[in-house]
Amino acid sequence: MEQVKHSHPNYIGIWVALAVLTAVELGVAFLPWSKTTLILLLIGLALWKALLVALYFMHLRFEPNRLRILAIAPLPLAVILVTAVITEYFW
Amino acid sequence: MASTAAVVHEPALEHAHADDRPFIRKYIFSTDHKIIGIQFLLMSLFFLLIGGMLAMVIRWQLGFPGRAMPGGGVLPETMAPGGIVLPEFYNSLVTMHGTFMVFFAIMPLLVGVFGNYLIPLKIGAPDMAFPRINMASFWIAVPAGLIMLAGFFVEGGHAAAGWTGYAPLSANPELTGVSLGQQLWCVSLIILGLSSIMGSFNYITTIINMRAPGMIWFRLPLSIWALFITAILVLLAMPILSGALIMLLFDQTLGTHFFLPAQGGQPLLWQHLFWFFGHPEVYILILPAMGMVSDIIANGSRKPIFGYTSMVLAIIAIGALGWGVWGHHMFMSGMNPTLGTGFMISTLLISVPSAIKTFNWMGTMWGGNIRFHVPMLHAVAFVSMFVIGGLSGVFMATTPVDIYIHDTYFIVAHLHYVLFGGSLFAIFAAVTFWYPKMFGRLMNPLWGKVHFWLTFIFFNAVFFPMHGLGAQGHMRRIYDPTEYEFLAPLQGVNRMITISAFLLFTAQIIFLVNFIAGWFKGAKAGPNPWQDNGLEWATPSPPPHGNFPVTPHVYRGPYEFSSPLAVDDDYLPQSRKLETDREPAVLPAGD
Amino acid sequence: MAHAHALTHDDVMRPPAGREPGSGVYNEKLGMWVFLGSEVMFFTSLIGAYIILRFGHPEKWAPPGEVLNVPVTAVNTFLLICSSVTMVKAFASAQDGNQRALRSWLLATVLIGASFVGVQVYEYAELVHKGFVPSEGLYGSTFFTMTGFHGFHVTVGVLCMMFVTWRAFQGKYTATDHRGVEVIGLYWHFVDLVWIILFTIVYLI
Amino acid sequence: MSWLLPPHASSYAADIDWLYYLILIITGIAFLVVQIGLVWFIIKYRARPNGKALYTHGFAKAEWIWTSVTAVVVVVIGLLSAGVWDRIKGRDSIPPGAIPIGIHGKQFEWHISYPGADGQLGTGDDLSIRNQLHLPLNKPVVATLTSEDAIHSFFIPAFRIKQDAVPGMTIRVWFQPTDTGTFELACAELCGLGHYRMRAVVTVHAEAEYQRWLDERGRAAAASPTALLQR
Ligand code: HEA
Ligand code: HEA
Ligand code: CUA
Ligand SMILES: [Cu+2]
Repeated sequence: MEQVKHSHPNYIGIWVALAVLTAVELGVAFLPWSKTTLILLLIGLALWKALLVALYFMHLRFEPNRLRILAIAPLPLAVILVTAVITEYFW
Repeated sequence: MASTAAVVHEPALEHAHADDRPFIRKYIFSTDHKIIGIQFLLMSLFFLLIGGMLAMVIRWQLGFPGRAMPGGGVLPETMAPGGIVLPEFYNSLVTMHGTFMVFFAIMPLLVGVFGNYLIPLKIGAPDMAFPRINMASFWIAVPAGLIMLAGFFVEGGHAAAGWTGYAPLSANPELTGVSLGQQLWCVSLIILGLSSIMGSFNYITTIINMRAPGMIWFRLPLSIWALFITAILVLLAMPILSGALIMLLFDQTLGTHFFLPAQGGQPLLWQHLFWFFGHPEVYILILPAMGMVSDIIANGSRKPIFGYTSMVLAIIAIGALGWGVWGHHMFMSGMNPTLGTGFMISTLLISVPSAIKTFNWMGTMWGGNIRFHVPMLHAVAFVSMFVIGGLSGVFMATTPVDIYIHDTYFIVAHLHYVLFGGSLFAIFAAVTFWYPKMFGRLMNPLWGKVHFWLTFIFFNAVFFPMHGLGAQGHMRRIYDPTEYEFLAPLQGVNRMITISAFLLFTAQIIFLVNFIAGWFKGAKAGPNPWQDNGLEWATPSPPPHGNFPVTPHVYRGPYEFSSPLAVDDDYLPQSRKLETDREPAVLPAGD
Repeated sequence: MAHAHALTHDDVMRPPAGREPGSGVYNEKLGMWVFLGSEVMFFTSLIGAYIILRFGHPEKWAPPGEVLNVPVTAVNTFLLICSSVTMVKAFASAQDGNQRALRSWLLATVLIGASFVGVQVYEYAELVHKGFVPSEGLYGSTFFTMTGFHGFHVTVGVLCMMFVTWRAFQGKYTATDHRGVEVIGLYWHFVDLVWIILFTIVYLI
Repeated sequence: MSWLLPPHASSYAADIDWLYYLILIITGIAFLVVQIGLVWFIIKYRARPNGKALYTHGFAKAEWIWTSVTAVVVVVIGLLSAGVWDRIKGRDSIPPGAIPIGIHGKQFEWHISYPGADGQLGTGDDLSIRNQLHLPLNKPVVATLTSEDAIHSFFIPAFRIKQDAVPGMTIRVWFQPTDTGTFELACAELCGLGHYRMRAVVTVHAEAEYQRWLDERGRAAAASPTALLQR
């Protein structure tokens, strides 16, 4: 297993960032802007948070590349499925 | 001590056999991958038999519509009063025939049995990475099967919306009169999905992390490559089905509206989800077959596999492309036609890796010194039959032609050529090939050949004419073809098919008897009856608990038949060290 | 070179005496990551169905905050984020071999996780009381299915976490071997990650 | 049973049949190559006493040949098909001026509506008949497919046309009969216990005769509006 002495990432900092981003989301969601803008903004914020969790809490940042590739491998499939079916509404 | 010779010395074997666990931990709730593999084998052969019996009832009705089935009188009034099959029972029959064959026979046979049995043995590991999860995966599959069987005996009969369970037929009980049966169908498949997922992440971890020293990726047997890619497909496809089934189950029980149009739900969404799972699923049902056939053909031809690297790449390509073609089942569904064109092209492209596989198998046989043992017969038949099924796939992939042949017997012919001619022939090959490893005894080769030839002949007699029926426009899933004038002239063919199907089924009894008799009476096999190179043959038959008395080291690829380096044999096991071989670098135990 | 000896059952459960370098991480961790791939696809089917259905009939969804209780859920979201940080703290303590800290952080995680489930049950009860049920059109169907299966995952996580905590109290995790803590942590953060997505697309959009 | 396709009776059926036979020839060649090859190898390379197999791991050149030939062949098949598909089902494929007909699937029958004097569907003067599809010769027809309950599939083998009717969706599909006579309309998608008998008769008339039939039926319907649906 790993060696004993570790320097840990700043977990509390990530926690604060997540909390702040959540607050921002709550603020944004009720702004009187166009629906599309809101959706794009909110999804952007959500992905940012998700990325923080994956990189630091799940320590993907510190893993070998092989594992990182494995972790994101299913995502293209999810995108393929949803985009293909959505085109249904554009014909 | 330092001996890494292929055949281990007898005293060590005696020791390795000493296994102190009580019977129930050894044979029932066993964590040994070999026992679990055999448990899966018995379970799925049972379901294969059930699926075959359902097929016989289907065939009776199609060959002799409206006539009382001999012996059908034992069936309850709600299914076949006086032995005459009812239309609603016919729909359940077709549904359950497809369901049992796909999910409870072929898939567990390929993935459950050979995934379990072969992976640790062939990569030189003592067991799976997670033996307990492995055990759970079998003991979860059993209740799934029992729930599926129970559906026949509930009020309203069993699921009757086809194995594809198209909504809204499956979602709204009023349309079929089946409510509980359809729910049990969902529940059973959700549970089975969990079992398959548990199995597959176990396989993936095992193959990545537990290979013996020297077993680098490009020395893996093709069967292991195929099982690896298959496990990835199972891992990523099964949960899509589970999610879809959960939504379907909620539509049936909680009154949700996912697939019911009245409140804006979308019937086509079910089809998209089902086939996004379903097409990878059919490759789940063929890739392991291809892998094992590759091993067997190389063995039978006594030649290295032709183009190993491109065989591996073809497996990967089939697995990858398989995610982008699901829409070819939906050309007539009202899906966006432009999308249809895209799916047509991607589907056609899958012919390319399939061609690589086909011609490389032929290339392997070319120039060989072919031994026609029973596994080899089945393996060659696999190539021949799979190609017929694959080529008929090209007709259906072509959108304009599919307009006409979609949902006709042309499809039925295709799917049986790939699933029976392909997967099942490969399973017969694999069972007969690894049977001596599993049970330490050989199946009778003479009866094996009789079984092979009868199966081969009657299989073609049953399913080849179905292409013709399809070309005449004969729809599938119809209870009584004589309702239509344009089908009436085809009734003679239907009857001929039915009679051949009965003979086909009868021929399978030979296999059943041979299988059981071999267990008790078969000739002792010895560790390596086929003179093969794989690691599993370097340990006794059946292998002891822990598989290898000494962790084997691997010095070469799995197909070094007729190598000039092997002086007096025409094979060179992966673990036999020659003077010129260097020791592989060993990772220390523990990490 | 390995010594030929009789294997007992326990030997079999141990990694082989030597092997090819694989993924570079130990089995349990690799297995969990692979399993999470499967979970991604499971949530893809539910969330994908939601996106597709909503695209088809956007008018069937109420604006944010009208039916669903956003303030309560926001608090709940915060709870889950907190539980993620306590979890990762537990992992860090395990790495440092600090048993006391490990136990307290794990306990905290269990408690916060359980309260998340509690709040969700309260939320459901209130919604049902208001007449918002799964059979309530596409909105109800997708809402309850997605959040329900997320809640189910949290519940399973809490149960497993209790088991890990129990083992931590027995002192089973050392600075050199704390696989259980790391593996359950991965699962836990994943469930948190899914909630981050769900919270946004279900409650705020 | 004939191995050829049955006679066809619609404008684009010939294109479909042509593609079918083209693929039959191409796959037929592939089929023969593989099967003859297998049989030949089985005989030629069967185990001989003291025989020795050739020790080779393959030839890249041979592999390139069969890979690229297959790739080219399937791409050509795809390109040829894409055009035909677009003409039959493409989004702009419906010929202008096609006669509209409403086809409503219902467990287990087809409700077929014809436009009244105004030539439009859904205007109140429509004529609805159960399980009888009457069509004029050589006129493009556009069918609007809907369904009441389960998914049904509108299939006229002689016209080589098939299209699912999905509840909640309205799907349009066109065809043009090129032969007079009667044909059968089948349901090709499992839709419940009566799926196998969800059959209708298609009658193609010469144009004048079609008008006469329509008028006659229209008058009868005006006299007794429900009689026709109940047959
Ligand atoms: C093991 C299972 C398996 C396999 C491997 C395949 C393989 C293929 N399948 Fe099949 N398929 C099924 C199982 C399988 N299928 C099932 C069960 C159904 C029905 C589901 C249902 O509705 O109930 C189905 C249905 C199905 C459809 C839907 C038909 C419809 O409902 O209208 C289509 C359409 O494109 C299709 C296409 C293909 C193609 C192109 C391949 C390709 O992968 C085949 C590729 C192989 C070859 C092409 C042969 C080898 C190549 C050569 C010898 C080179 C020369 C070739 C050329 C020049 C072309 N299949
Ligand atoms: C692998 C899959 C598989 C297999 C092997 C079979 C085997 C057979 N199938 Fe199957 N079939 C399907 C998969 C399969 N089928 C699917 C997916 C469908 C579509 C369902 C749907 O439309 O929803 C279908 C549909 C289908 C139809 C169309 C029904 C319709 O549309 O109305 C017909 C009709 O003839 C048919 C016939 C047969 C016959 C005669 C056999 C025979 O080959 C059966 C022969 C008997 C056996 C293979 C059993 C042998 C038993 C053993 C070897 C056990 C030995 C036991 C021990 C040693 C313990 N099948
Ligand atoms: Cu309507 Cu089948
Ligand atoms: Cu497919």
